[in-house]
Amino acid sequence: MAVREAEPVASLSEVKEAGLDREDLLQIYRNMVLTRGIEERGHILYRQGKIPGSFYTGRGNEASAVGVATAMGTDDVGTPLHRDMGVHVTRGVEPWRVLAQYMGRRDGPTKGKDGNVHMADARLGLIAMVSHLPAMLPVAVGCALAFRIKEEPRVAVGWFGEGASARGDTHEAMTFAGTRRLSVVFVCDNNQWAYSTPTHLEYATEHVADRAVAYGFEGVVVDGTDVLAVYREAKRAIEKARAGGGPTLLECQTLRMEGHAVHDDAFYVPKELFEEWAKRDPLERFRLWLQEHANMTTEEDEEISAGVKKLLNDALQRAEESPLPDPSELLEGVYATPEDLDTPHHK
Amino acid sequence: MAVREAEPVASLSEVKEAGLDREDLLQIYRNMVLTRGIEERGHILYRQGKIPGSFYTGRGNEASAVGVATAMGTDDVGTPLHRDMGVHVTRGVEPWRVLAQYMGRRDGPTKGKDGNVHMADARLGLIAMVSHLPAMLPVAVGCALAFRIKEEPRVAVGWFGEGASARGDTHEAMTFAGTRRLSVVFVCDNNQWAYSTPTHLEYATEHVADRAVAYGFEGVVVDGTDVLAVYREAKRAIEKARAGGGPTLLECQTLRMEGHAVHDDAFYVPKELFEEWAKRDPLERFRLWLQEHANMTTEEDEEISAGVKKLLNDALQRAEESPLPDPSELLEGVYATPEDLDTPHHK
Amino acid sequence: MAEKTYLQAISDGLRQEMRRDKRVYVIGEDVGVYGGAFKVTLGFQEEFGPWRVIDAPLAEAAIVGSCTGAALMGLRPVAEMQFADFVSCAWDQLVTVAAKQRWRAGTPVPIVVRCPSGGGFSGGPFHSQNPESSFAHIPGLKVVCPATPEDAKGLIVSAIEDPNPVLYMEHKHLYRRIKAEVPDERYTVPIGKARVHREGDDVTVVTWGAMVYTAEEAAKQLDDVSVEIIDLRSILPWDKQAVLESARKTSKVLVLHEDTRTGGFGAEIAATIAEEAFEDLDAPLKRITAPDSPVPFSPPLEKAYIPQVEDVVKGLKELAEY
Amino acid sequence: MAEKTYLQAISDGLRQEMRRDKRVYVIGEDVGVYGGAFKVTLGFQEEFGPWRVIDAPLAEAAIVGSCTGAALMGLRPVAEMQFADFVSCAWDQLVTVAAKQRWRAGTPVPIVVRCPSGGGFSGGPFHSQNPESSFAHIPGLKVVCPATPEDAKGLIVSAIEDPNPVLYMEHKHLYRRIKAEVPDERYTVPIGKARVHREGDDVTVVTWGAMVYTAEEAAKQLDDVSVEIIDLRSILPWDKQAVLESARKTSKVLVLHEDTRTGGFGAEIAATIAEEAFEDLDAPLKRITAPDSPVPFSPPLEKAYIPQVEDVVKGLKELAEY
Ligand SMILES: Cc1ncc(C[n+]2csc(CCOP(=O)(O)OP(=O)(O)O)c2C)c(N)n1
Ligand SMILES: Cc1ncc(C[n+]2csc(CCOP(=O)(O)OP(=O)(O)O)c2C)c(N)n1
Ligand SMILES: [Mg+2]
Ligand SMILES: [Mg+2]
Repeated sequence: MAVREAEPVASLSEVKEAGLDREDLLQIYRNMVLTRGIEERGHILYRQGKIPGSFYTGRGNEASAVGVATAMGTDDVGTPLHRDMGVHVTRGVEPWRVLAQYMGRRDGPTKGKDGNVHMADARLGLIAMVSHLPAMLPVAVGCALAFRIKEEPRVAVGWFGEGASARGDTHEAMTFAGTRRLSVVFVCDNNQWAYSTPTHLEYATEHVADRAVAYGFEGVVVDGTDVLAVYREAKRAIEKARAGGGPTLLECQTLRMEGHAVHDDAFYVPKELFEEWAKRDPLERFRLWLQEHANMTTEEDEEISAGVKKLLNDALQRAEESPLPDPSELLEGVYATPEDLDTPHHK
Repeated sequence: MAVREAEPVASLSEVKEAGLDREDLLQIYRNMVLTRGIEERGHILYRQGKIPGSFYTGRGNEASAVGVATAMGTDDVGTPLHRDMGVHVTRGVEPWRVLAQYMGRRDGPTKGKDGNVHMADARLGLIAMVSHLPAMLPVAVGCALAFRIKEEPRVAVGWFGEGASARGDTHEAMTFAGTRRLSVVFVCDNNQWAYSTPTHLEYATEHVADRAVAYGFEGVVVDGTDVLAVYREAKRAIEKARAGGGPTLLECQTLRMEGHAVHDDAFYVPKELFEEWAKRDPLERFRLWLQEHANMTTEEDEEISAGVKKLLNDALQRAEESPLPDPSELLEGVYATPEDLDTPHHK
Repeated sequence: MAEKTYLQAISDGLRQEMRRDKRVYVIGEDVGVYGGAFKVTLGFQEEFGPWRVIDAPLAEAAIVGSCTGAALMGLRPVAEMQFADFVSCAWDQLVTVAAKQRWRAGTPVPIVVRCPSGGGFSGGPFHSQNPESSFAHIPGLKVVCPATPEDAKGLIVSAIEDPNPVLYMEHKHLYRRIKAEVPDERYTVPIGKARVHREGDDVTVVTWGAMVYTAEEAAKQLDDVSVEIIDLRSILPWDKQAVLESARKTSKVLVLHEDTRTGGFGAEIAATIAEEAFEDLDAPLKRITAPDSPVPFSPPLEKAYIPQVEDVVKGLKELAEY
Repeated sequence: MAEKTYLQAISDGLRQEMRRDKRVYVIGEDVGVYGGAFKVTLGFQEEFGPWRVIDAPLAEAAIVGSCTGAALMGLRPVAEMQFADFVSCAWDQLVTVAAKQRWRAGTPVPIVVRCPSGGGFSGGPFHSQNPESSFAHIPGLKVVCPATPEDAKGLIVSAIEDPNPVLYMEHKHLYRRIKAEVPDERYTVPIGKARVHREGDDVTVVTWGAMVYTAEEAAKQLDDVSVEIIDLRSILPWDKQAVLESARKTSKVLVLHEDTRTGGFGAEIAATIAEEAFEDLDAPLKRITAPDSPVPFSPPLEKAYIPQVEDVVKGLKELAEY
């Protein structure tokens, strides 16, 4: 089973086949705009000294993150990473809570205990990442195992970077998922760099997806700047998994359009590479596509941008109103209590 | 690059091409007989209550272990495992020291600190295994890295079981070796069971060697009961590595002919499988081959057996004369001293 | 009520919970057809099927990490490490993911990791370790170490019920050697509560696991010293109250454990007593532990490694005479 | 002699050793072109080439495990963990393979694992940890924790020279904040020897790493209490002698560390004093440490987590007045 290199999406009819109507398309676009907007606000907040510690974004990965998340079903779950704000946005995170998280405020999903996008709203089917990459992959596989045990038609999506593909957890997760044909989709955010390390020092194949054969499932490579192609491939993989067809390794090819984090000017990335990929900016691409294939008007576009802007202005205000946590909250929740299990899914 | 399934060795001329003369062949045979002999003595000692703890052997794996070790150069190094007594034997371990090790005596290579085949003579280019599988693979890769740094034309051989192929260390070791094209050969002792676990629960490909493509190198599958085929393939892989051609994953197919360890009657292995593989006993196969292709006489055969028997009788006596360690030795060597580094290769 | 070995008690407790609660499943290497390396889950796969008694690949990070995921999805996984020693391969999943998830993200991770631990049968450096102290330093984890069949059953039930990741250290040397009456019905033993194994007035021994019996033997050999033995049962959290009370009563405390000395959990106990019951002490704290080396294979070395009854007798006498 | 930051001192020591000894090489994520996440190896790859300054894949077990292999082949590897926290992914390679190889098999494993550790800049739970206590419980390993630029250089040299696996904990919060005169020539600082950071008579503070400065600040604020500060520098082995001597002199000891309390290495120190200097103590042992939780991100929480000067002042006063 060789890897399949996915074709770009060409026409609206193809999109309709994939189950998206025009409203969905505009929603996808809005989610991408919002994703970038949140991270741009983060940048400003960081420069204003309002974000402690470091700050990471996923610029260039918006299509990939939003595309996959759009393909997920409501009851599906996922373990998105530090480039995947688009997943949180698509699943419905409240932007003000993200900004509060960035700033270490009490109303961030981790209540100031963790920072950056180390957060998730469990009610949206998301699990908060740890820094250690890709430690969440075995966790995603465990979700799929639970679905198998409970015989639920649900799918887990586990994200990892091409750098993290080198770590043992990637292998153990894929081995277990492959032998048991669990309903998990492994999404590789291949943004060509792991901090300053280029791909050929992380893996010796052409694609990360070439490794899928080693685990007995299919590998697919898709242009991660083409949100509809990502959506289509993610949908196929997710529905295949749901139907009992086992895992897929879906590799989304992008370029990390900024440094590893705010402090990093990415001097080691060739300028030309940035220039080349800037032409494939996922938002621009999709905007043009919508204009061309779905008759998105300038008014619609502006309305979306304005809506996002207002949402973020309000979000920022609300986030800044959120207090810093009180020192007394430090020791809250180190241990769970039986009441913590008093949720529908723990019954 | 698909896996290559190695052909059996047919003729003496083919063997000569591979660089073995008749004397070498008889030496290989003797090493296999000695390997089995040591482990059979171990069994007896165990039943006599002279071996504390548990006891593991590699019955069925003699050809694989001896074949690979014979292909190694004097300056090459390796990290053999619990089925690979043949490697120690071929590299020249003194049998009485192995029996002393089994019995926890002071003259075992670990001086009673560790048991079973958790031992190695560093002067023979071998590194003592730990129980944790396959933790020695990254270590073997590190040896090859050292050879690269020092620009020495040496090769490291790292063994692992098909069960241990599921663990992260396998992946990290192969990833690193593949990206840097290090001179390491990964030998998979695929004996079809990991304790009671069958192969399809450990990996989802047909062969373990199918995974080599995922690391950018070649995978080869060989009949592990055919010592000459193992030798030929190991030699190719080792010389390829030495010549700068990078790693190979060599999978030796055998059946673990006993339980996981003495306490295990292997009830979970189908009787027919044992019967089928008993017909391919590596010693018997090679004995017949030698009779047919190399005119080994009954006298020669008997002389080898008698020589091994005498060697083992003497070894046993010497091992039993070795004292148990003194409690005062417990804390010796927890930390190395500068003098420990006073060896030729640490200069 | 029936007499059960320590091993049967674990097995019974686990089976009962699996019958009672469909969310409970076990996963580990060879736990299915083989029934586990020590046969704790013998017959489980026949009864509960292959998706509740899961033969895992040889991959401890996948085993423990998948438990975390399944727990987040509402199940109650019980992982078996084939030997406690191999939990080192799941260290990161336990300390990085499982331990911190509730505190950071609000989502509890109710998993149990069973760790057959301890030495005494020439298992050597990789089949004899007592890794409890390493984990007892990690906030967010719980660590229990039952010594009796009754506690073995009650604590496996409590561990499963507990909404946190619990390391359940089952001492291999007690498996078939220790037998006692065990209630048939379901019951729990509270995590974090010590048990007075033997009452006494002159010296307190604080210990857990197989060392409870070593302490008992030693106490029996001393006619003129009245020894109180506290079996901690849990070391994270541990029952500070019970220990301090006993320390205040006897004024002399010996901390005994099978793990190595430096940085072993005994240090925490001794330090706490020296902080909180300082004025009540009539003698220096004393620790008897394994020395700072790996666990040796050969019997004379192993005997020198694991604290013996004589060592404890000597320590108790020294304290009594101080 | 020139004024150097703590970070420069590490960098200088490492560079000097690499110039002196061709067997020394460094390996880690982004140590080459990028010069390491903290720029400790900036310019190294230009000087020593890509096979002595190796950009590793994101694979800590491969990094540390390969160091063990290379060390066995006669090299002197220095691995960099990008943050100390990620050493959890190499835990098994360190405790199972590297730590036990000399004792079991007679073959020394001279490797150094550099671990940028510690908090104080909102790194959150995975970029701020102090994992030294976990490793200090493992026989066969050594653990050093320099506090000054001079020791940072001397200890990196000693760590490389040492024939054992050494974890070198470099505190990130000292990197650029702490400057001092550092000798230009090569020198070593003995592993296992403490340093008296400040002499005093009334209370002893035993500490290491960034907490040395917290203790110093606190001592300065107390005119009427004469505080002796022992900077351990190494915690495995640790300088029991120096600590016991100081304890005997002052009779009152405060143990201070940035790692969490329960099972932290402070327990070992306090327990040892309670065992061996019991009769010399005029007050209970006291520990000031981080509380038992992960390291928080948000500034007010992190401030509550990391021991502050005020906390130490209060502790010292309590001891002085006892
Ligand atoms: C186990 C582990 N080691 C090191 C790091 C430090 N680190 C953070 S991100 C990063 C690069 C990750 O690369 P990749 O997986 O490609 O993800 P990307 O950041 O490019 O999206 C590294 C080395 C980490 N997070 N986890
Ligand atoms: C990390 C780890 N987990 C569990 C074990 C326990 N164990 C010892 S041998 C074995 C099976 C190994 O199977 P395989 O790798 O196929 O080697 P074989 O014994 O069949 O040669 C297991 C699970 C171990 N040694 N290491
Ligand atoms: Mg990347
Ligand atoms: Mg096997």
